[in-house]
Amino acid sequence: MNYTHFPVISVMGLFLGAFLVEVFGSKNKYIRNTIVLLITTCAAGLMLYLVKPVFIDGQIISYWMGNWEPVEGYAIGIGYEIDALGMFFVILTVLTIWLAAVYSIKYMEKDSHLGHYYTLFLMLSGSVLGLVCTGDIFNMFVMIEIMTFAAVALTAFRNKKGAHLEAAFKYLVVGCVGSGFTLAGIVLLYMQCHTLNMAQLASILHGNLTPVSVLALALMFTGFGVKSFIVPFHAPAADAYMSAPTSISMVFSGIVNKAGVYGMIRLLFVVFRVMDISSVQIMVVLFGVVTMFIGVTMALAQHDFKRLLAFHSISQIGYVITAVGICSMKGVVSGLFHAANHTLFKGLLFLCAGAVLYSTGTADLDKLGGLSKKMPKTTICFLIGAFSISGLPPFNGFASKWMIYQSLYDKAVTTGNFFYIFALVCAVVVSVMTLASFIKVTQAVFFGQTPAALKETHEVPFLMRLPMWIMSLLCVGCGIFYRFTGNNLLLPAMKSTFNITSYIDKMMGEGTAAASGIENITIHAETGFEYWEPVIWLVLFVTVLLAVFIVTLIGRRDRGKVLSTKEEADGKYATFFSGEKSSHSHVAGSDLFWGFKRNWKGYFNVMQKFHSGNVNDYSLMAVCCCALVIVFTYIVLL
Amino acid sequence: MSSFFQIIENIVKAMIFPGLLYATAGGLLLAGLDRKIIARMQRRVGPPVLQPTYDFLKLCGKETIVPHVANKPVFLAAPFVGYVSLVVMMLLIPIGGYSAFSGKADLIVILYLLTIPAVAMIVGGSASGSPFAGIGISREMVTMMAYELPLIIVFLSVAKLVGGDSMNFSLQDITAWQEQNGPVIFSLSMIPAAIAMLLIIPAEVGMQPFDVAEAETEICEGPLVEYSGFPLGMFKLGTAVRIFVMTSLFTSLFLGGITSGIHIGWTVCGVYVGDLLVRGLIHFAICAVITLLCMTFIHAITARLKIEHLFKFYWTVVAGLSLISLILVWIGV
Amino acid sequence: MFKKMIAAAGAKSPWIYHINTGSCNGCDIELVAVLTPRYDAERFGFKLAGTPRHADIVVVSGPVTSQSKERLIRTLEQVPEPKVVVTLGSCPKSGNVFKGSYSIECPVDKYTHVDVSIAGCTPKPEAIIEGLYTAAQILKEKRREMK
Amino acid sequence: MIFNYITSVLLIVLGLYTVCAKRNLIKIVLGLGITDYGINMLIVSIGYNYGGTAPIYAQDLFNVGNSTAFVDPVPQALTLTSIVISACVDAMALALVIMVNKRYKSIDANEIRRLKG
Amino acid sequence: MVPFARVALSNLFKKPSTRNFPRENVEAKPGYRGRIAYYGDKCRNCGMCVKVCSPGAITRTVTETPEGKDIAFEFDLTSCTFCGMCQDFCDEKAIELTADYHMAATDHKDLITSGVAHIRVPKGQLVCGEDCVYCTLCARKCPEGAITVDRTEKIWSVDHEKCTKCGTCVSACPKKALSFGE
Repeated sequence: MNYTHFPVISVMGLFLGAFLVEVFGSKNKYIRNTIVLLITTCAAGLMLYLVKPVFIDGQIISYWMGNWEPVEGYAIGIGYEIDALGMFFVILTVLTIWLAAVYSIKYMEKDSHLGHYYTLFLMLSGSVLGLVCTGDIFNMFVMIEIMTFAAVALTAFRNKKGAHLEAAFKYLVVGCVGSGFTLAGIVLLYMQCHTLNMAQLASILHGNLTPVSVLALALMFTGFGVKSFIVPFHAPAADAYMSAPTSISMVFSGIVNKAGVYGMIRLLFVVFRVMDISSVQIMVVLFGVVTMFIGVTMALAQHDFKRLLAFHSISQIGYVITAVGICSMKGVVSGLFHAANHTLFKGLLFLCAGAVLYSTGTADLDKLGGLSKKMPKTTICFLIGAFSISGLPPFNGFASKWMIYQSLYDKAVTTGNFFYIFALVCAVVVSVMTLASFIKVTQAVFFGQTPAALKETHEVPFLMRLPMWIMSLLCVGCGIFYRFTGNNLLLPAMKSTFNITSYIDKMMGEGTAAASGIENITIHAETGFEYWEPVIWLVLFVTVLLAVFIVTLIGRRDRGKVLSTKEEADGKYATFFSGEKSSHSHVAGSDLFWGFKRNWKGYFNVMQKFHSGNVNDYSLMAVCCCALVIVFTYIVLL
Repeated sequence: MSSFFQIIENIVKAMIFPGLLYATAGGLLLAGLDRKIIARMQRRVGPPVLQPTYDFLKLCGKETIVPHVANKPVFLAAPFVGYVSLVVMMLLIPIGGYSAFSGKADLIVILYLLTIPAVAMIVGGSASGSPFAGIGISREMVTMMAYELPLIIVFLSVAKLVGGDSMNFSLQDITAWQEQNGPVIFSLSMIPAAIAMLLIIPAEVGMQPFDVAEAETEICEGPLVEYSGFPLGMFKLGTAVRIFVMTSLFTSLFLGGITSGIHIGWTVCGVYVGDLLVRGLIHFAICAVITLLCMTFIHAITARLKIEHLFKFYWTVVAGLSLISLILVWIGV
Repeated sequence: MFKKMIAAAGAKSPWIYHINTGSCNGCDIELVAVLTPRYDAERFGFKLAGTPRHADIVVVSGPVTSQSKERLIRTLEQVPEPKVVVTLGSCPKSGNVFKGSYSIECPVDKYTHVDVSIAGCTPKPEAIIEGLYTAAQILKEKRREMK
Repeated sequence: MIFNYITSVLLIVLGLYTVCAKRNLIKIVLGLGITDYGINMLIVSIGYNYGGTAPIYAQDLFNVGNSTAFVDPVPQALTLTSIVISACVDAMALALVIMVNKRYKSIDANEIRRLKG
Repeated sequence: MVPFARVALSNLFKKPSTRNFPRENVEAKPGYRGRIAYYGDKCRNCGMCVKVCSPGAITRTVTETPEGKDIAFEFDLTSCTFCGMCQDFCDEKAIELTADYHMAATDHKDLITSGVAHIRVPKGQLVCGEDCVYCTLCARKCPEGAITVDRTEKIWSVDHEKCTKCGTCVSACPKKALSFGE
């Protein structure tokens, strides 16, 4: 079975699907749903078929568009190339797309113009899949552009509210400024190396960094930074996540910012290979730490459910960037693992937000409350998501955050640089703040008292709960069997980020890598998973729980009875109001962490000014950051 | 056959020695001691040392009322999760030279395992749906945010000191290191870290000056306001075991190798019981009591802080102390 | 199996919840005085509880003013079952000097069965300890025949 | 050749200035357009070989023999795509500006600040 | 430097200042107004204590007996405010607030002090002798206000319906001029 064609088939299939849905699907609901589900399932099937050859056999799938093989060592055509790193992101993309498609069938039922919605959705998923599979820089740029357009159009999909349009406009402007930088970078690279194929670029650029290619590096780094919403460019992202329909904001936080991260990894590790210079590492880690911190502190001050989740995905991307920036073997493994975990638990949280929005109609933390009695299954999924994002041990968030800390303190010790200790401490504190903001959401939305308006909310239909269940099972599974995912998925991905000789030889024919002087680093199989045994901890937990349960069963007759009531009651079953009649007083989201906000008044005021909501400020920030990166890379690399 | 014995030994370890009974008994004793010493410091007789045990048994006998606003399954399950995770943590901390499940957890895992009981209480309180609990939860979270920063810095400094050039976070190696060159607290640069840790434990456990989350007077026991009967008993038991876990963690981190010289040869079915008894139990009991004295001393002479003062206190004074020792260790004093 | 132990423990750690239904605070400060080093009720396990849910002994002081009547009834309902009601001073039982006033609705017996009543317009701390101690014994009896 | 690069950099900088400084939304969209034109200018001027003709493969031209007969065709292909993309950007941005104007009754960037903080 | 630090540590080694109440019996200070003791024989049923008791804790029930009246006094300690007014106003010292403070009881009856005063009601009517100096003391002392005395015209008269023969005037007269004629 010749599987080299599969990547192109699935990407083009998605675009074809978009076209078909536009043509046939706008009238009839059933045709539209079947087309969407069929296309996304086929794309998923085709790409998952490739998992075995890429990960287990270690093959690299390369495919030349129109069979334009390279001529005397010069790549002419556009090449698709998927190595272990690319495949890792492909799995994330395909999984998120399929789940979003299943979710949005029921979630978007009440909206109109669903034909356009699904067209844009399939365009978005096709472009991200294309971006991750391609081996050609300009093709990656075109896919980024399609992704940005689809994302902007989807953000403005519900154009009744002005805020959505404003968010879409800001996202478009900052996005296009970013992709302008990327395009300029690509062009300068072309001027330098007269080729667009990443493998060949890597072999040419190895060792001889001229001022032009350093400028290209800086511009492209900023371009991909804009796409992955790290700090100076994160404000429009928060608005975009909030305004887009939730199934789309799940795709945003799942794969759109991951595409930016993938681009950055491909750029820094494979094409330019500048990551072994310590000051570049410090720059990337600095970006990561600042993104982490600002993302989480802003999330603590939010009143809207989806905006809070948006700021959290920004801060989790900060984690991934920090981990990848460390550029040690364990660092890249933990970074990729955290990217995967982030897609899982952030997708789950957005789905729960969508479920809450679907059944209650509002996402404002101050108007919600006590939904756990009306929507028990969503609450369970939400709790699993919240616990895994805040890094509680049995869940997957902890496994990757713990590996990030390990790599951070290894780096701190090997380089003897105190900055990494600061990054480690900052990472731990940000993790606690993440827990704090999710406790705030749990109390504000799910537990606490139900306001009168939400008395008759009921559970969301099964088709919306299915993706939630799948994701929560994956969250728990990745957490407990993280060695399995570690050895099978992450190690090959990490090997292919460091050893790119096979990547280059596959595309450009044997020996080109050796000719250009790129040699492999020996990757010893230490995975650093040895200290934490989740399975043993879980077995212990269950045995002790059983023991306690048995003891309570023995003493059952002597213990006091458990009394509870279903209907509204005053007196014995009412909450204690120091004697008063228990009226509705729900400690909503905004009143929590009063003490914390008072302490940090100075910081939060600066943050208010920093997120001014003005398009000019955002683009000014993007341009200044690009200038700073250019100056920094010139000082460092030349 | 050996795997059968292995299972038996594991069950004994989980249920008897460092597990359920040991942790619960030790916790209740330490909690009783704490109340007794505070009374003595106020020149009053104070309750019998077994008072927490009586409290727990009395609470078992009481009726459990689940308010109609509460989410019943979460409300009733939260105390068990908190208590059991603390007992499991007790298994992972090496006592003397002997650790029940050796090498299965290092400091960062312990740091995160400590959050589970706190989150269990928070989710339990939030599930009870009372406004007092809501405020109690936010205070508990701010306290957690406050003491997490100095706690990680203390762990880093201990790991750096023990690891020498490379950082070693494994509790096993820390105890081994202390076997050779004496307890960590004797090396000069670690004294600020020890003081910082002693200030962190009361906040972690919720003892007087820092129990802003469960302030009986202001917000009626914070998250525990709606609990009664057996679940409340489990929470109180959890707090008691937590005191024991934190003091034994402090002992294993800072007061390690005091009794390293003594070897008593009694062996019962292959386990060096003599060694275990001296180096493990007695050594830990003494150190736990000493640590408890310091905390009770702070408890007896201070009044409860407001939440923002607590946050400022931890992020300036305690974090500063631990930073000093980290820098000293980093320079290699 | 644990029945006797739990019942015995019931008497050893009675937690007090104090309801002030309009008293002149004479009895209130006296009740707190009981916990001071001089009298130290904590020797017997007495402890002031923050909420009625944690309480075993409910100490009522003050003539039940009409404002606090409804709150008294609701709080008494919220105390879990083996509970004992103790009246402190003469006000709860008879309204003391406020008898006949338009705004008090004592005695407390109208609303709940009073187990122990400690007389004295501000009873002496020792008397309060004695009263609470008998209340604790009653608690044990109640626990024993509960079920 | 140096003038091409200077003009393209100037165009880019001018475009970015309008995007960052001008408060009128339509001017911002125009600024985006100008940056794209600058970049297109950069792309085209890269592919220029001195003395080369249009890269159309005709039998008689080939046997002239000097290898630099053609101008580099690849940047021109890139420019085409880039022009298409910038056209799409402008179209969508203007559509959004019209919708924003309908909702906010103004196109001043300072008024359109509902999402902040 | 840290407040109470030294005090707390030194307290550890001092004997706790708690009075071990149940074992060592604690005596109330002299003059402590505790449980009320009522001596029926001294009481003359003048009714001053009932009038003076602000919470109205004292109740009397009168039962006629052949040679006079039996008055059963009930002091309801649960409504008494222990002000001691009844003790002060009782000329006969029939009421005494003892130093017994153990007043915690489960049933109400333990907190009620009761006693009976046997009053022999003299048969005859109140008569004023000659050596009356019209000092109007008896008029003022009489709880019922039955006696009217006019100093200027030197007239002394008594209203026999109001007179309850309590005997307060007899003991109050400095000249011992009043008596119950047979």
